[in-house]
Amino acid sequence: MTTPLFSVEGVNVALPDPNHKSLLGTMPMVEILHDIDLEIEEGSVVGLVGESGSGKSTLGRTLVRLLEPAAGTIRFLDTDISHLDEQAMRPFRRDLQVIFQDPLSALNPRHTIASIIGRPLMLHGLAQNRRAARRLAQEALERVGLPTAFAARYPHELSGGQRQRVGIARAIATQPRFVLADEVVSGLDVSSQAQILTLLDQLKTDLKLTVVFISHDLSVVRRLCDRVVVLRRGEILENRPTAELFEAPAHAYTAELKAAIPLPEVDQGWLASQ
Amino acid sequence: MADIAQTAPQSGPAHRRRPLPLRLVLSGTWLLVVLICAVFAPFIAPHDPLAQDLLLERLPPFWMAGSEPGYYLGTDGLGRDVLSRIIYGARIALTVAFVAATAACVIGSALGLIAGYYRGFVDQIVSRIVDIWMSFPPVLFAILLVAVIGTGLHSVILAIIVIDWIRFCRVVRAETFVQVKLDYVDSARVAGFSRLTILIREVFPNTLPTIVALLSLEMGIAVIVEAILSFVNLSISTDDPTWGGMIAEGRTIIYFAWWVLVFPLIALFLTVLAFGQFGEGLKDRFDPVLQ
Amino acid sequence: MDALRGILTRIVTTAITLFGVAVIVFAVIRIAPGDPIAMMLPPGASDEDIARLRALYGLDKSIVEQFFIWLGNVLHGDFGTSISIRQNVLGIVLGRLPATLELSFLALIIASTIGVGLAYLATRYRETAAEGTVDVINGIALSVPDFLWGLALILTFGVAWPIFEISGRVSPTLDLPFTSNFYLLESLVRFRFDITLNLLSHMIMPAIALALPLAAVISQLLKSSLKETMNQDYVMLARTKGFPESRVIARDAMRNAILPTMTLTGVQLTFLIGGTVIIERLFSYEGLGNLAIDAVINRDLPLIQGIVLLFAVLFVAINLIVDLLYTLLNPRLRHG
Amino acid sequence: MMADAFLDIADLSIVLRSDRAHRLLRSVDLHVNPGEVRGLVGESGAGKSMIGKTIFDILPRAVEAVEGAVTLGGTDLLALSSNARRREIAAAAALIPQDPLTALNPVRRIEGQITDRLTAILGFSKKAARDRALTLLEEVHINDPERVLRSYPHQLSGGMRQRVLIAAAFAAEPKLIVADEPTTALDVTVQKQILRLIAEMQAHHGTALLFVTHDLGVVAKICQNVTVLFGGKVVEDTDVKGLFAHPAHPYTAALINATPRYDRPDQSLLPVPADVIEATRAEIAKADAEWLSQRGQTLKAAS
Repeated sequence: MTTPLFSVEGVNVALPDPNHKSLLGTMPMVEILHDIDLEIEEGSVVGLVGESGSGKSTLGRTLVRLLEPAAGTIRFLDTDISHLDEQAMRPFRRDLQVIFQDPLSALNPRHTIASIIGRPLMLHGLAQNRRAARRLAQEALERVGLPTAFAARYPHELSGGQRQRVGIARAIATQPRFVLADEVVSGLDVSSQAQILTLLDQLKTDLKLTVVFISHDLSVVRRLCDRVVVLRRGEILENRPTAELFEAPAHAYTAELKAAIPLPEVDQGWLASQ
Repeated sequence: MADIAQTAPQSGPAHRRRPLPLRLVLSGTWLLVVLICAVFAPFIAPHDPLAQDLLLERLPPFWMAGSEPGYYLGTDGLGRDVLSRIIYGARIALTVAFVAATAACVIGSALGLIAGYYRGFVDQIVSRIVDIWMSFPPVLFAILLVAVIGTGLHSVILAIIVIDWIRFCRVVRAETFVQVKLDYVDSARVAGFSRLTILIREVFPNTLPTIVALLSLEMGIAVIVEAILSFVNLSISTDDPTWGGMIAEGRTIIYFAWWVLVFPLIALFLTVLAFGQFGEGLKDRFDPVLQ
Repeated sequence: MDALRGILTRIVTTAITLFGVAVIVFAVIRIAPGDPIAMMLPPGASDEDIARLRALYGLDKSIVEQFFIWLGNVLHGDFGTSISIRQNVLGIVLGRLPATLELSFLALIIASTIGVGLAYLATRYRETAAEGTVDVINGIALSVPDFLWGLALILTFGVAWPIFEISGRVSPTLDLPFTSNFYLLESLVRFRFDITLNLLSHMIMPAIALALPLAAVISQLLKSSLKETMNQDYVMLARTKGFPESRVIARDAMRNAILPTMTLTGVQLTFLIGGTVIIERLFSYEGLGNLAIDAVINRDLPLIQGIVLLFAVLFVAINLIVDLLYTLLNPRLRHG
Repeated sequence: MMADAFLDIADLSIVLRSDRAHRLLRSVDLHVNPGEVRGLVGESGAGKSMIGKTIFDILPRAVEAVEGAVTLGGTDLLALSSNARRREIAAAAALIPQDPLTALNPVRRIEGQITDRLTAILGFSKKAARDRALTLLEEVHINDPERVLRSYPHQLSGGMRQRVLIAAAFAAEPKLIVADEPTTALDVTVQKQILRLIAEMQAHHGTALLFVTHDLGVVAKICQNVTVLFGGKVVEDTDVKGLFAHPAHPYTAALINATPRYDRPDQSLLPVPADVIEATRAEIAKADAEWLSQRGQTLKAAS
């Protein structure tokens, strides 16, 4: 048996409660995730699905250590990264990339696309100088279907779909082993959605990526993922191969989620059905 | 392959040139005039600003009856040329403006960035200091400080720095709070940059428009504080030509020689206004997203 | 529970702030060059006189001891005796406070009226020349401070067209039948409107000078807050209900927009009161600020301390009140 | 059929005031008959919300309707003065907005937000309006309507707030309800409940419903007829069965194929082919050119 890329054991995550602001000092903490166990095989695409408040984004952010777990361990291959500090995490950063939901907020408006994609490459020694970084950035842009001339542009000069592609280009430029895709298509139109998903599908095969794909939309997950993890109120309800989960949901909540999706076909009885 | 994404929403060239806004042009021009006056005062001023001539006291400006040729804006109660004193006064005004505002800006912005970014203990301390500072009326604070450390150009500058760094600190701290919540900061963390690098390279440039606007505004405020200190006789020596000092003198003889008050007041008014407008204009100009 | 914790932390920070203020005031005064005792004595006083006075003022003790002695006195309301006026500091200061409060209050009313009015106009007639005009007015009023407005007003309505009085609080020839120093208030209560008019004629220009920058701040904040609110769904929904635009702004947008404006106005109000220092000087208005400058010029340390501390307490109180008001007016906070 | 349409938008063109040759809506025709449920579908920028704003006369000042007619229950709206138009619209139509979290005024109690139109415009007494509000809240299955009326919005959950908004929309018994993406901000399970509720209320009151959405799945479940927009132009106007069985326009067909569906992972989420987009754009460009050549002179004269 091979070691999984990620193994998560008994992880709890608590965040400050934004609903109870005190005028200063510490905010009370609320537990967002309870006792999460999860293994992610190298090369797999795992969907994290749940409604708002399920903790799916929190789980994703904890995996890449944007958040620190309050309890439990997160192993990346053989290393326990649960409590590594900023400096100790740095060698792993190259391998753990994130594509954010809102690319306008995730791309610094003050930097050019070349700099946004290229500077992390210099940090991790993938490019020795600006010139090399720029060349690699252009390659990454080509890979995501954008013209290399975009390297000289600023984020606000692009459209929503293009910005999301830049977000993807930045994530794959460091040749990571793992990419977290956090609701990457939920802000996009149906037609851009399809393009971005097709691109992700192709990249994961070409680059042999392991992907965790966070979405509130079961239909989208179905297309892309090998496994689906269903979360509700900070707990994992199901974690099964995609086809199996869709054929026979083990948990009533999963069945309810599935039944609530309106398929694009006329069905008189759907509204009345539970 | 199909790609709607390839067509950019705006088809114009990547870097469109916007025409300079009117207020930037107007305020910039005036500030340039003041700067030239300050630098080349000895060549521009028609008279020695300190030369008293009691035979020529309270001469009216050139268009009024009783004016003397060469004394365009009249003379003050000691017969000193008003125009020359205004031109020399620009020197002190601008010196105070640049030195005091820049120093307050550097100290205040740095603390604001650090407090806003690192939060926690540092922020608590900075916030308390800000609270304490905010409990003093700034003008009284300035007057008190200068009275305590003694008058003179250095004291005035020092007093402004000690009091007004807080202005930058508050605004920059609040702006940093806003910026830190944006995903580009998390993106940089994912890339593996250190917190200091993220603060300097990612967050700081996004607070720059705010800082620059505030810096320009602060220069105007510094000019005013100097004028106020001169007005209450606490700035530079009373002989030295300062706008505030002229205004103080003009206030006492307002019914006999209004021009002694009016002309330095106009200079002060326009300069302060120009600094404010220049800053706002620059802010808009600096904003990459604003079109 | 949360509300209680909030109030507690607020009290603690307020205490810290006030203590800090006390330390700074004490420190600034003690680093003043020159011996304060020397300034109190007539020339040619003997060394023994000096030593006696030192002991009397506690100046022979260590600086920390001096601070706590001083702080203890202050907390008991003992601010010492003014050197220049030779009276109890607290009495002098409290006697002057009403003049400054009335001026500030008048300025606040003017500022709020102008500020809210301009913001309303700019919103009602947005994207027209009216909005542009309001922006220009705001821009000018924001960058020019009260001191300059005061001078400009003196020149226009005091000298060129002498409509208003340019100096003092009330004409010295008037006979004042008042028992308190709240002249404006008392003249209203006693129906002495002749005195009210005379007071206003003295106060109106300094009040406007103080009000203009604040009016611009209120107008600008409220305008941008209204702009945001006007794009909210509930405002759009109110429009679809058939209400005229003026009612939509007044009933649906204004209340929401005023809340965030109010929190920021608290700080700005302290700036306004701080501005009275120089404006009172400019208009020879017999308030606290004018007194403060006299005290500094006369090196009257006890009086300076008293005035600065009073201002600080006033400012801290204003911020506290604004916070409380905000909580009271915001249903989200009121109902936890 | 068109003669008795309750909402009749004919040949509506909307332009930017700053560039009157630039059309945001391109000669749009849209009809909603009494009691009909019509879907209005398009991607962002297609002009769906612009149509909704035109109906309620809340267009932003930067744009202007230059030609066409909007008739509501036989009244030509564009012929009325601004205040009369708003009153007319308010009596005949109501809006269910997109985001329940932002569509209720946070500083006002729920009661006023349901009844204000009744008391202020339709002359209800306070008591009558309150009774009506209570009935409506019961209709939308709210258990303790009394408490809800007294509440502030933040005291209610998202699904609850959307119910309140639906109740408020039906308050004045309008003949037409425009639902502007009313479920986009909701979780799927809540979305289904709300869709069911809207359908129920629509059937009960016999109201015409214009359902604006980007989601073809929702259209399939709730609408009878559908209008598809692309770039401010109507590309398809058909009944919902026909839409999915044999879409007339290639863009519509491509849109259906791009819509995700879990039951056919390999035949859904297909990118819209570039030639379809190109062809549709060319169509629009051609229509624009014709329109400009006919109206170019008048436009210039007007600006």
